[in-house]
Amino acid sequence: MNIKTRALKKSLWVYHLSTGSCNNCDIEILDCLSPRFDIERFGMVLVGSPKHADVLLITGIVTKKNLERVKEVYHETPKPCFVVAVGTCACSGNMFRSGYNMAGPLKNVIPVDVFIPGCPPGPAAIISAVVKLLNKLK
Amino acid sequence: MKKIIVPLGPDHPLFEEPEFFILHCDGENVVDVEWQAGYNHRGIEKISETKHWDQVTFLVERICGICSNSHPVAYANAVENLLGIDIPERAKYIRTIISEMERLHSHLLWAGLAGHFLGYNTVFMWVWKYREPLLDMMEMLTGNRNNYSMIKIGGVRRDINDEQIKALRKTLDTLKTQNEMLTKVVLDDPVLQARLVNVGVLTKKDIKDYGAVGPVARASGVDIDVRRDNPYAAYSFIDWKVITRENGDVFDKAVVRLLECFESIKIIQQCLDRIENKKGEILNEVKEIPPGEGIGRHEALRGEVFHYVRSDGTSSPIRHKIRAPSYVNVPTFKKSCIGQTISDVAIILAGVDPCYCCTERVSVYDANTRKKKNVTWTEIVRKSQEKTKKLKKS
Amino acid sequence: MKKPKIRELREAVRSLFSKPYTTRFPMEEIIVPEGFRGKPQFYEEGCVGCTACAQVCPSKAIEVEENLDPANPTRRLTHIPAYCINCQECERNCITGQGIKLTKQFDVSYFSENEVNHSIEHQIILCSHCGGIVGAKKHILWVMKRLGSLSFSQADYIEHIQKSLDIPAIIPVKHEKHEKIERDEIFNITCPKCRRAVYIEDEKIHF
Amino acid sequence: MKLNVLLKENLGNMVKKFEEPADKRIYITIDRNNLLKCAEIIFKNLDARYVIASGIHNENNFEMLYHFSFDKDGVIVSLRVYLDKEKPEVESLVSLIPGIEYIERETWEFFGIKFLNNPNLKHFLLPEDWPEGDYPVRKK
Repeated sequence: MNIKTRALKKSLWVYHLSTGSCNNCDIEILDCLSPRFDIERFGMVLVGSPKHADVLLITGIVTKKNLERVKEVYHETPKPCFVVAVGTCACSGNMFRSGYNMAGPLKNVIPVDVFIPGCPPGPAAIISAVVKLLNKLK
Repeated sequence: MKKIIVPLGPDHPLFEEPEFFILHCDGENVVDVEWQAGYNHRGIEKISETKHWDQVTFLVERICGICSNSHPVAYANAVENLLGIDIPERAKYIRTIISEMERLHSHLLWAGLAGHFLGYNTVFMWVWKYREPLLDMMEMLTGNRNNYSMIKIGGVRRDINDEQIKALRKTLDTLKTQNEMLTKVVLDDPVLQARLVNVGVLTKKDIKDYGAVGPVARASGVDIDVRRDNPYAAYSFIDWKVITRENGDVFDKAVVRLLECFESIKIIQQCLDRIENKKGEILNEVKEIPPGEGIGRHEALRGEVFHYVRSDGTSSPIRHKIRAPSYVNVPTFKKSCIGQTISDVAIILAGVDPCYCCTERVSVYDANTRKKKNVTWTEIVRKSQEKTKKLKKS
Repeated sequence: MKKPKIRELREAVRSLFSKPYTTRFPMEEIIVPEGFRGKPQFYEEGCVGCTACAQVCPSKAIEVEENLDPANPTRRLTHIPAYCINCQECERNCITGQGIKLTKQFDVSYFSENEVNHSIEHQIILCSHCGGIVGAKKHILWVMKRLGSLSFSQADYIEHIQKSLDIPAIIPVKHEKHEKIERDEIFNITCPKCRRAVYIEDEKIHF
Repeated sequence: MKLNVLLKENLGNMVKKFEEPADKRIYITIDRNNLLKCAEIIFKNLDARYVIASGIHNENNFEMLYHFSFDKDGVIVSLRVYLDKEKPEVESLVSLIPGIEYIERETWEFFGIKFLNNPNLKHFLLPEDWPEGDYPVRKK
């Protein structure tokens, strides 16, 4: 592990992007910030710009209108960064993968580090996946 | 006149269609709004034509995460309307219970986010704390915190047992006292009044022109509610009332939503009384679906959900039209945003209750110099929060 | 201005003296309730390989692969969590009720797709005439058991019944292949299509 | 007066077919030239609420359904219009109901049904560069 990654994993700043989801995963991500799960106790903060982010949490199938924006957001994020696909839609396209407006799934568009399937994955699943990712880097 | 164009979005997920608002501004004031959508467009109406009738319930459940019971109920209503069948009584009560619990959690979620947008993070934290036991209840009743997969054509998929009823009653009692406190805090806070009263007013005519539904319409004094007008599930057996307000501003929308929570609690408690210590069928099995057409409606959290299905006797619908309530509620921005300041746009937007997520990218374009400056959605929220701070000081 | 502040203060003080609301999750386990819809799992004892689960799955999360090699024909059912929406339809429609069940596992996160896919393999029986699939062996035996005495009317089952009753085969089952379908083919294991052809062919000869 | 009688009286001989397949559901087939007139009677005179419009691609023709809701009676009234298969065109209702603009744009891009006199007929849900003549919800 190089020094950049070591510094990165101290306190992760998270940017959340929805690329055509049903909003459930987004609400569950927001729920991680609420008093019950409170991910701020690990030093994680949800930030408003990809330029400040270490982790991209991406939800939803990638629709054709969103394709360019996903690439743009990934390009703007300082490297190294982690990309987390949250929810079945982001992992594979769910039931919408036969639809005419799908350009994804996410792994075909940008490199993804960890997949969290589930429809939607609960806050507990999201947190334990991030913990798994951090343990893997050790 | 120097006009500034502020694109709001496009990452702004509504149910089917997250929107991209282009605000034409004169200084701080909004003079025109344009709406572009399709960033979340997944082609569900077309995919529905390739799925089995029974599988479509799972598909429509994923139109919107928060309305994940409303769409299946409306769809099941539509197919049952086509078939002309009735569902067992116990199934009706279970459908009502799940629908109302969904309404409770969604209205609380809305109150929290509205608080966050106004810079009242205490409200956000409180409400989301109160909402959590409800989600736990949902997990216990249906097996998941969201996306309940309870509705089946002709009934429901899971039964509720007496132990669960007991736990649910306890949760509702606590929630009621908490909600009472919250309603009082919101209603007589002078700063909130200053921020919300007479902001984003919608008149009765605007409501009619755009066909707006749900709490948005009811806050403007338009007394419509599908649960009462065209009763389905168990709503006709139960005693409850429709909440309306007259002014049509954001404050009234908040009041309608908060008071509806009490009605929901009342409805669930009555339903629980009727099904406790009783047993019964929960499913009226449907074997085949004949050719024909059907319309189903459901009063979702944000208004009327409308489903139209047409069958030709095969195993999947040949046309399935879905109208989510935001499809008609969102265009009312054209009326409510014009003449307001940019810092109020965030809360007017929130007032209609589209499903918004917390982080959004907004770029500010200066129409004259064409110079692009990227700011974030958080900045608009921060602007809104600063205004509240100023008001607090004065 | 003062009144609401006092009320809010009371709530704040109450929170101050109650124990923290935040869970201690990853340090402490979360207990999910009974009936939680987690990741589905195949069970060797219950699954007969009928593929009902794959057919009802709304998001096609169960993949069916068939290997038609005559030496060892197999069918593999693979559950792919990346597609799964935990709707419980597979469990509800399982013909034995024991073949696939939802577990309470909520964390299914993975780094590469193959590490979480979970599969089960079944031996399948091929038609002795055309080589097409008749069904999974366990499935045919399960149907036979369900049919009870009625199953004697089906030639496919005769051999198995004889075996289960421990009697030596009275009718020797032939496994040689004819060019054209013939009457004695009914004693072989044939797929429904060939079986139908046998009977129709048979009628043609006699009438 | 009962709603179905009221509707028949007001629409007069513009009604081609009047169906009530289920309780509280009314489907009225009209000629497409009479659409604006009928919609005006229902929306303005009888004070119905606009719900939505939906396009359907049939084997031999296109079909537009305009759904209106009479909330006091809890009845949904759907105006049915059949359109030509080769050149589907229908009068736009934007002048009457401002909120209908978006569904008309959507139907145009999904089915290729042209709405005459809709000032803003451009892509709404699909990307701007969607190939022309490719209408995704049409039956293949």
